[in-house]
Amino acid sequence: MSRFAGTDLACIRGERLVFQGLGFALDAGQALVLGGANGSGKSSLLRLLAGLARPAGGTLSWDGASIADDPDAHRARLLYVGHADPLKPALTVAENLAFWAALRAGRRLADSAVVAALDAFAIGRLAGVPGRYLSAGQRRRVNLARLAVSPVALWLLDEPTTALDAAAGESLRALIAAHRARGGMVVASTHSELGLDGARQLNLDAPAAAGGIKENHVSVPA
Amino acid sequence: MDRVTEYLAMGGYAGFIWPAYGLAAVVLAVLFVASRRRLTAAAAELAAVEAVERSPSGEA
Amino acid sequence: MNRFAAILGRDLRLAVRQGVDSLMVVAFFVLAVVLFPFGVGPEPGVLARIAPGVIWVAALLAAMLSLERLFQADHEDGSLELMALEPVALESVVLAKVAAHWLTTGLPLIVAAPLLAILLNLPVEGFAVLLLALLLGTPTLSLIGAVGAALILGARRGGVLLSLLVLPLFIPVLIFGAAAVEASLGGFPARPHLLILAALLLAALPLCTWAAAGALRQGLE
Amino acid sequence: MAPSSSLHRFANPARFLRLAAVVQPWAAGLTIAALIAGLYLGLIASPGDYQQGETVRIMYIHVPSAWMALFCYTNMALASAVALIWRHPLADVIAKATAPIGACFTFLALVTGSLWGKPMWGTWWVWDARLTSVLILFFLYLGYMALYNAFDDATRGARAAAVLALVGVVNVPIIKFSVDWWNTLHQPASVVKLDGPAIHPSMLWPLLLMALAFTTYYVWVLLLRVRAELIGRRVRAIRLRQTQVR
Repeated sequence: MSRFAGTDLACIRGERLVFQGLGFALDAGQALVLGGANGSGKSSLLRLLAGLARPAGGTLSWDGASIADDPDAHRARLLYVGHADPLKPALTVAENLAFWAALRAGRRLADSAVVAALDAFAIGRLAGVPGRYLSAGQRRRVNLARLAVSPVALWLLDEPTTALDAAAGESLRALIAAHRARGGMVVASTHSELGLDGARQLNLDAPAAAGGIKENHVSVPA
Repeated sequence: MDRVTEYLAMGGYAGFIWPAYGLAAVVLAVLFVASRRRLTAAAAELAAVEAVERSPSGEA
Repeated sequence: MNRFAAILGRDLRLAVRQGVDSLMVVAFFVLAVVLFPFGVGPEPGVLARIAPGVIWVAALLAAMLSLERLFQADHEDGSLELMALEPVALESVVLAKVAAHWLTTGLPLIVAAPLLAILLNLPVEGFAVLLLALLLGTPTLSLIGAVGAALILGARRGGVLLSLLVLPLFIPVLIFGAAAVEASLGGFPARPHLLILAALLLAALPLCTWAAAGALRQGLE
Repeated sequence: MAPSSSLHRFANPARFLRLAAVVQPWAAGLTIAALIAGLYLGLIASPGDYQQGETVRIMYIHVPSAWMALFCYTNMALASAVALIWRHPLADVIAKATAPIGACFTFLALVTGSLWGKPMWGTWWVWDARLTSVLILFFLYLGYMALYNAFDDATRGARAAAVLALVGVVNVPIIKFSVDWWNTLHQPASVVKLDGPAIHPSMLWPLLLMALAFTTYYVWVLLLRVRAELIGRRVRAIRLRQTQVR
């Protein structure tokens, strides 16, 4: 029985039927890569998986139980990285990350843990710098550093590699590999090749009406 | 004839009674006409859009 | 509780670092009140008569000015969406933001009110009740305002819309706030008015928090 | 594959449109009949009041309008609650269609009240609990309509306005009981009372007839506006489909 599965999912954004009849299943340690053209609903699906929006149809289940039964528990086990990098210009990088870590953990984390997470993306040296001086790539690294500071089961990444250079991309891949090794799961939408070995593919371009989008088990070469 | 004018005088309060009735008539009539016109406009637009939908090339 | 403190702490630190915002609110409050003697005439008797109402209306408008940005700033940079995904109830996010708003705008207004009472020649026996009424009234303004701010999230021309939504709901606070001060000036007991203000606050606390959280949840979908 | 049942969001409105087509002529006929009877009784066949004289005839417009103002807002709040909780697409169309009608009735209640107040109390307006709360109701209607149209995405506006409608519903009991709680200049309830109406039947009949006429008028215009809205949604859906990548 898969840990995280979606059956017959339908999504309506505004007044547009984005997709319907979508299904997927994920087990511990696995990764699912969402492909498809712009506007095909990748971000909408990720927002559904995060619980930000309710699916217009179908169910999302975690270990068999529908996530709608206990939304708080579902939120506690996932981290969502969207398009926007929420970084307050007036706060330093460390303060920004410490805030999100404290919100997630429910208590103030030691500064060392925060700096360690920043080091995972090689921006430990920027800890004391106010957010307004950071470049887009650096802001995205701070956002991704949240993945390193708060251990959770499910990562939902919406085009994580945008604005990242090669080195940062490599750090992200290493982090994802370690996460999956610990039994964590990742659902990511991307345009460029994310290079996750053994990742399953879900292409949202299949016409929505024709019987919906089933996950096709294509294993992406390592 | 004076019975009519005397009736219209409304015991001297004509200045308050008839404006009240008049305003009610205007407001309810305008609301009705606006709603009806909105419906006919929507129906016309639907017809136009469906015409475009059915035409083979998809353009009007 | 410490998640509430985390959000409140961050907002207060932001407010301190961008201190100018709450100063501007107080500046508007003072300016709005100072305009009245020019409009109504400097005659002390008239000013004393209208002082409670003028101070309350100016406080109300000042509080409302800073409400539009209550959720807007976090909405624009994605923080609000992330906070909604953290294991913290949206209601406590709203409460933390309302507390931060009150501390950065409501409190400064109360501190500035006596100065303005002097400017408007308000008799001194009205000062204590004015401060007490503002102390009870301004949190309610922040709470009701939070509902409005949550509703207009992402709307076109949010500021104007916020005033249309929120000012009518401010009227009860204004009525009993000004009435409390006038009662104390006229030698009548201000206690009943203050009790009603307290009741409004106790009612607004759960209702507005719940409504604002609901509005945020709809807005973030 | 037919969309699953929980996709009632796309519940086709045909069933409702058929119902509307049946009800509408009845609503129209009833409105006109009740209006003629009400106006005849109210303006011609009923006596003036021994105290107020002829001005009492304004009651036949003022009181039904005030009732409708509250009735429409309650409907709007109920429909908004259904729309928010069960996501029923028809509920928020009904709420949206009700708002302008309610606003018009509230406006009428305020103005005819003032026209009645001048000869009876000597002033056009007094800051009295009942009048102030009805004025707040009028602002709530305007706020609802402004909020509904303040978003580019129609469903976002619908939900925001629905929440406002629920927040504003606390004002309805205040209006209803304002005359009892505060010693207001406004007359306390005299039709719907425990010990039966305190109005002479010759005046009660025109009042009830006008109230009936206003209610059926509300149903009539509501159906017009709901049909227009549903057709508008279908137009938008077709346009969206045309722009969607094939």
